[in-house]
Amino acid sequence: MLKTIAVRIVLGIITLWAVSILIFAATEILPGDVASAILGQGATPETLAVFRHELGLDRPAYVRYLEWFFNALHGDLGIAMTNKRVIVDVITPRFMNTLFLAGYAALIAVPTSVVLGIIAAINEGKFIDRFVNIVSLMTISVPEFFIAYVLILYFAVQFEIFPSLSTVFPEMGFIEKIYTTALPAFTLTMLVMAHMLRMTRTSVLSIMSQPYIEMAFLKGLTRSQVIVRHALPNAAAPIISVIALNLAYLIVGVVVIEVVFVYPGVGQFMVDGVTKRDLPVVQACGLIFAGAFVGLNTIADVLAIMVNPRLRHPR
Amino acid sequence: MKLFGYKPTATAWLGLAIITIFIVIAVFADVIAPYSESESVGQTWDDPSWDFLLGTDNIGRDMLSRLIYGARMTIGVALVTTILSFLIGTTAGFLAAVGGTVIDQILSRIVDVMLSIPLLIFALIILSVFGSSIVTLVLTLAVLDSTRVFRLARAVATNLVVMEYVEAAKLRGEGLWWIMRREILPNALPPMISEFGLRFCFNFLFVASLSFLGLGIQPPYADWGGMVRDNGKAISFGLPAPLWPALAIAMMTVGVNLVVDWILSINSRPSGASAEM
Amino acid sequence: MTRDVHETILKLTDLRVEALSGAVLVDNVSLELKRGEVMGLIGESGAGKSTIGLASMVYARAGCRITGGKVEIQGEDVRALDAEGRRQRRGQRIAYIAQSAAASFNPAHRLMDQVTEMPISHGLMTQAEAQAWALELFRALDLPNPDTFGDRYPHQVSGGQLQRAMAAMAMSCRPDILVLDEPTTALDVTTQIEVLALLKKLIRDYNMAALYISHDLAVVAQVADRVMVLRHGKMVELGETGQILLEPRMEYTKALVAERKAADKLAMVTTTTREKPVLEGMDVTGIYGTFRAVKNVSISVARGETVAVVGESGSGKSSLARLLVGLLPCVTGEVKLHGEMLPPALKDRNRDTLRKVQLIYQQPDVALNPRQTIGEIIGRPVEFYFNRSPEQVKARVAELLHLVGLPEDYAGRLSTALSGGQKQRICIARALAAEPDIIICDEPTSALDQLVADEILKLLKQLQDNLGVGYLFITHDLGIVRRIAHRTAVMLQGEIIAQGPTADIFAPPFHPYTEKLLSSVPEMRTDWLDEVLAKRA
Amino acid sequence: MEEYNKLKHMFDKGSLSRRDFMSGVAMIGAGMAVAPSLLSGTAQAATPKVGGTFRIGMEGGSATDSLDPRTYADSVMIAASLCVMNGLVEFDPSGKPTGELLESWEAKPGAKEWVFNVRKGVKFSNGKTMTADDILYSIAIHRGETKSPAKGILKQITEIKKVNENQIAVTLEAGNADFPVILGDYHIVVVPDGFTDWQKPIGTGGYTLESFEPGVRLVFKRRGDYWKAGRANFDMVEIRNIQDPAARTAALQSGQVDAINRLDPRTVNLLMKDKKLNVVRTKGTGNRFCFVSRVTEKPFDNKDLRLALKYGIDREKIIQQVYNGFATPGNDHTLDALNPFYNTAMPQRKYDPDKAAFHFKKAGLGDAKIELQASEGAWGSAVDCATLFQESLKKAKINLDVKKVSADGYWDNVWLKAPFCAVYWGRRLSADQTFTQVYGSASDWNDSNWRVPEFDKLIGEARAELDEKKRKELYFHAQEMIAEDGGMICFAITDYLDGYAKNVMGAEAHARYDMNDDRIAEKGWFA
Repeated sequence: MLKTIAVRIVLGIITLWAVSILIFAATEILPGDVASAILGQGATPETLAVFRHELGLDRPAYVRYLEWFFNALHGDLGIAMTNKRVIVDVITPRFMNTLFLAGYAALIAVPTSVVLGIIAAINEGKFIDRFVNIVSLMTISVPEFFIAYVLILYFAVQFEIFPSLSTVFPEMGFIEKIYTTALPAFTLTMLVMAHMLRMTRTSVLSIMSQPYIEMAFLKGLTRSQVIVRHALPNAAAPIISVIALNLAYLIVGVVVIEVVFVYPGVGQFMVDGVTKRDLPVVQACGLIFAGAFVGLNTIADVLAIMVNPRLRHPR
Repeated sequence: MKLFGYKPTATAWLGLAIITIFIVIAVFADVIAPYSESESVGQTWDDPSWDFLLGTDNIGRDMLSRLIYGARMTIGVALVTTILSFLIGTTAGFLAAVGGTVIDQILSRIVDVMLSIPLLIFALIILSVFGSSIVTLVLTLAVLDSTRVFRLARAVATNLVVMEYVEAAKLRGEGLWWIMRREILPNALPPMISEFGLRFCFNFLFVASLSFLGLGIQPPYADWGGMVRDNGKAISFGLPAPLWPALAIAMMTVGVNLVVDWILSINSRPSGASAEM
Repeated sequence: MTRDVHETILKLTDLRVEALSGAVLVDNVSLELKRGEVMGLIGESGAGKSTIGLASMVYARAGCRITGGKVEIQGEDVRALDAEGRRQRRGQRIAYIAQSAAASFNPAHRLMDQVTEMPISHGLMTQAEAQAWALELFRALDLPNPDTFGDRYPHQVSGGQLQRAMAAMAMSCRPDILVLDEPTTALDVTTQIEVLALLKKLIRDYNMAALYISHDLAVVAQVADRVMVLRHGKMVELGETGQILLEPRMEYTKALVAERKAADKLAMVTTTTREKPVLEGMDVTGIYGTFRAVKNVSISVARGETVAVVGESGSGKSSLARLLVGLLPCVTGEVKLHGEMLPPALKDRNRDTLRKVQLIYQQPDVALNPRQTIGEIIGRPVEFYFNRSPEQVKARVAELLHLVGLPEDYAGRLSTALSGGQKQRICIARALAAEPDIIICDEPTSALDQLVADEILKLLKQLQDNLGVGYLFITHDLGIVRRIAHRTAVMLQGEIIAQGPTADIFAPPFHPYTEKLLSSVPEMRTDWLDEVLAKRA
Repeated sequence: MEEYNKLKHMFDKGSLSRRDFMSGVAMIGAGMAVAPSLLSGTAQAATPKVGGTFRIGMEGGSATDSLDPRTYADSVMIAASLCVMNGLVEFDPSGKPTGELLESWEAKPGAKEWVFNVRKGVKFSNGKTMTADDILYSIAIHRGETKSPAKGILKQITEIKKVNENQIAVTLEAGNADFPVILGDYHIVVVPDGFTDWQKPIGTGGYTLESFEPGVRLVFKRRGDYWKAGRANFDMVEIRNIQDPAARTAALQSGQVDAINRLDPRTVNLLMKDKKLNVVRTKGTGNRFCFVSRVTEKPFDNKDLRLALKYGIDREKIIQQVYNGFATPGNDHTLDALNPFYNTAMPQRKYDPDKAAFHFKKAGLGDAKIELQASEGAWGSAVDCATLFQESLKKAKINLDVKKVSADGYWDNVWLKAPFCAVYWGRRLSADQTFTQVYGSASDWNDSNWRVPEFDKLIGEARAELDEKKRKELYFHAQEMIAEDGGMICFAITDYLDGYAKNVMGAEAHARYDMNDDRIAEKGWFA
């Protein structure tokens, strides 16, 4: 089993490396040039050249890639071209914020959707199953900002229960942060729940046709016992994988939520970087997102290997 | 009444009815719509009235008419994209499952890489390579979407390649393409159809969310996702404008999935769920 | 057999089970079981024997419904109880032992947890009590290292042990009635005999009643006091075991008995002069990872000849077949066709060599694409190898269907609509469509009912006589070997331990393993098991 | 999404100069004839009260912001810089330059040589007294080897030197009567001589910087010893970046901030109903929205087509539907009615489908499709405007194809390149600046590519002309030329719209910028 896990981790690292090349290449071909973007009106051929040299843009791409890559390995993501800040210093608190929000949402969404998925599976075909099914379908039918605006309208503007601005600051206490970010966390929860819920339900139900499930019924177990004790452990792998995918989405795909709730996460940082063509920023954000995605998927695969009794307990 | 030799359930009928109604609306939009798609006939976000049954939109166009015309664009684009994404994703997924470890690893890694690049950067790459047009829109959506389809197709096909009829075809000396097309595809259809339903609906919204790249539906044509987007702000003032297109999307989603659920129930053996009498 | 007269413990009256589609699966069957009594339920697949077994626990599989009749356990009408009441009876009063222990144990839990789950969740025992009782059962069932056996996961123990663990699980609540659904069918003959003996002892020791479901009369004969013969959900005959075996009254029973007895005799298949071998494997070795499945095996098949490869599961006989056709590349030795060496890997072989060696599988269900019509399935090799026009293909399909004894209009149907025997005929037709020299048959009859299997064997024989095709026949069933093989090879742990004309192999002096195999095949008499056990002891 | 539109302002060349457009790089002749109107401001108490934390939610900042004055591009950093630092010149509500750190000035005849008097007794937050050296340094960082956007407007300086601690002398390459206005450019703020630590700037402003998270917020604390009496009254000031208009509005409504900028005009009416809020409107000083065709490219080289398009746009309808009435119609040039040289004699061009059809027919293009490129990257509602334009052209039987293009890179890839696209221009305080930059043959930003020597000559004459009346005549004629022949359809000039909590005082309209010239933190107080 350890070997399988090791192979999976190595594959993850290779993927990340390939992604790093691609991100670097992609940012290289982005139309527009930071030099001319920053220099603007004052750009003359000479100043451009000076500036490019200052930024190292006059060296071959592969040299810059290698330098960037090895610096990134040491945790040095470079310096932002636009405001000359050390990217790691800027991005770390933002990434922590992103993780905080994603973790918050996941803590609500994952247990809720798994439990609801199981409840739907236990009551397959009954009213509650259909209800949960249709409601979850409807939540994925509306764009994220729509949910966000509705929550703001009712919970912030009309009833003033939660703040509409969810900006968190370092000096905030944990409880205050939880309170401040309640609305974006709820929004994200609603966004990812449907997928996980449906997957849980489907996976559990697909296990239900196995002979050992029939055996469990013949042992005189109740339906809930059968599902929780016998179906769920065997349905774990696909559920874990879909949870990982959604966690990755929570980390990577929340730019819109960040904008609407004015939450200082990495997404907004990257969008600003792209807008200004601040390549080191874009590359750093891209790398962090890709790292989060690959990392989560690798963890999911490793977990899936670990919950498989055949791999966990070899003969 | 039977359909494809099976009797639809009550919920399947509901789904079929919804889909049929929307398709009829899409086809006969010109006849049904009270106003034109693009003409501004009222004030911004008028309340529903006898003149404008669902009110007006952000620049005073009749919401109902936009919804009716929007059915055409939304369903059309989503359908084309989804079909394309399934062509790409399914082919690649099957190839990964059938073509051996090397091909599988290569394709799977490529998909992993594609999935791990943030959407914004990814979209920008496509944009800079292909430029911005409706073709690019469909292509972008299809490519992005196909990575998800790939995962499913590969998983399904991996279970099928071990079947002896596939082995028999290999023993006969059949080529990969034939095996994928004739042996795998027909048997992989049920889960793929189910996924098709979901992805079809996701693509409605996807069209709207890529709009900032100028990849959305071109004005003055209406699409539901874009309509939610354009009128989204009204919700902060408690105006119902964006609810209508959102509702249309939700209905279509639910309708398609009801039918998909039914198609699946035909094909799958019943789960142990109904085992206890 | 103990014939104590005790109270009636299980009584089924006019039991009726229907599929949701309306088909009648069990048609007014009644039976009565007394304590200490074992009743055998015999019949081919689709006879409704498993359905009766499950229905006696008031359980119907998905898609079925119990629509009529009474199920009484010690006089209590269980069907009249509510769902909770019925659930309470299951496991506690009446327990089930399934055919495939491997599939019926949950792979995610330790054996001990699964064995003790029932008494604990029914609130009959504390965990400690349940475990103590489980250990006792493990010992009683001769499981190795009973103290630690429960710590293992299902995939970590062998099939025979798993089947015994399943018996322990069924016994965990000390039920009054056991329903044994083909408990030894999935096992090798040599294992079957041990499990059979243990089950018999268990039923006797704990003085239970049992329904023993099997398709094999000889197996049932060893444990059952009475036998009920079923067909199409109806009872054909019910009688004492001895009477059924020796003087069956009904035609159907007679056919079953005759067919089973035929397997015991050696058919007089003899080779005339042996032709030059067509397919030869010389000193071949095949590996899966690090496991050497086939070790330095040499075997050859000529046209018109049937060579049987016999062995238990895991002996490497299927691997040998895969090796010869190229699905498993051989690491040593070579495979020759018509004296020419073949590339070891499948993808390097040319179309014509592929055509000359065809394969028939054990499970016709998964060997036929459920989404293709019969015409497409059979027609494809014709089209593929011989490049015929659609009309010619159509004609050839009709011809082939005729050859395997199926009506021509089957060409338009899907294989899912056919019975197991018909599907296997389609497989044969598909193999024949390639006009091969050799057909490798990998257990082609073991998934089929006896009478159907017999038909298939006859068909294969007849085709060989007419077309001169050679068979490499892989089987675990010695009866079949006796009946059709010109030559026989016995495999054990990847090696051929004995090879030669069938008559020589099945005549003394035996190789010790061959003798063990032979002696483990149940015979059609009630005292066979006791005799063999006595002899071995 | 709406939130993207401003983010996506890929102004490349223009991006850092966006405020330049609005401010007017050289505000020659900044005589504000019309006082900005106050829409719903209440009569405000005359004596400011000290105290409270003032929270402003603003659009116009990003995560890449810096306090280095050479990087300022948008509202947030302008407002932030004016909390910590002071400019050289301030403007009164009508837009006239008044003294700030340069207390007063004098020009020698010909306006080529200037002497500026430095304000005395002003202290930096580090205790140092501000002198002419500090001012020279603060100007010098925008000159020479620099990427400062102010570099261009300072090029006219041929010599700048210290006369004494409190006097500076400047020599220009040519006379410019409005040179003080140039020194009022928002990039030019004063720091101590030799200062470089832009993470923690030191200035003479009313507040000191407490914390700065780019794209998130800035926090300032009152110094207490501000040299401007009665200003900088809040204990703390917090500027928060809120890009999304709906989020901004919600934050104001739910009391999480006390002031916001750039209200969505469509929601203003609804906001005005809110008793807790106060909306400040500055009429007709905002952005000028245009569809610009390049007259050198087919088919726009045809003057009749250009006229057809100008008659075929329903300005009133767009203003009603898109801007909810909070805009004035444009007359196909970018000068607004507040400018003294605005051509009041030229009739406002109105929607006339018949005339449009007539000119279109005359253009002889058959039923050719005309493609207009628009994007949310141009401005938030550009696509909506284009759609309404398309609709109004239909009545004139002209087919317009609206192509929605990527917001990302719009100013790089579309503006100045596409034959017909959506563009907005900011306000120039002087007519000369407007005409030279937008329509002058020498301008890089002449986006209609309408380069007419006769027009250049006209503008040149006007610049040299000292007689107001004559000058007016020349400018009138220039406007007629542009409106008649030019490639630009300028259909609307918007209002600035700010939102305040009712208790915020000092929230007045200002001719230059919104948020009381981006100085609300300095000028306001809590009631």
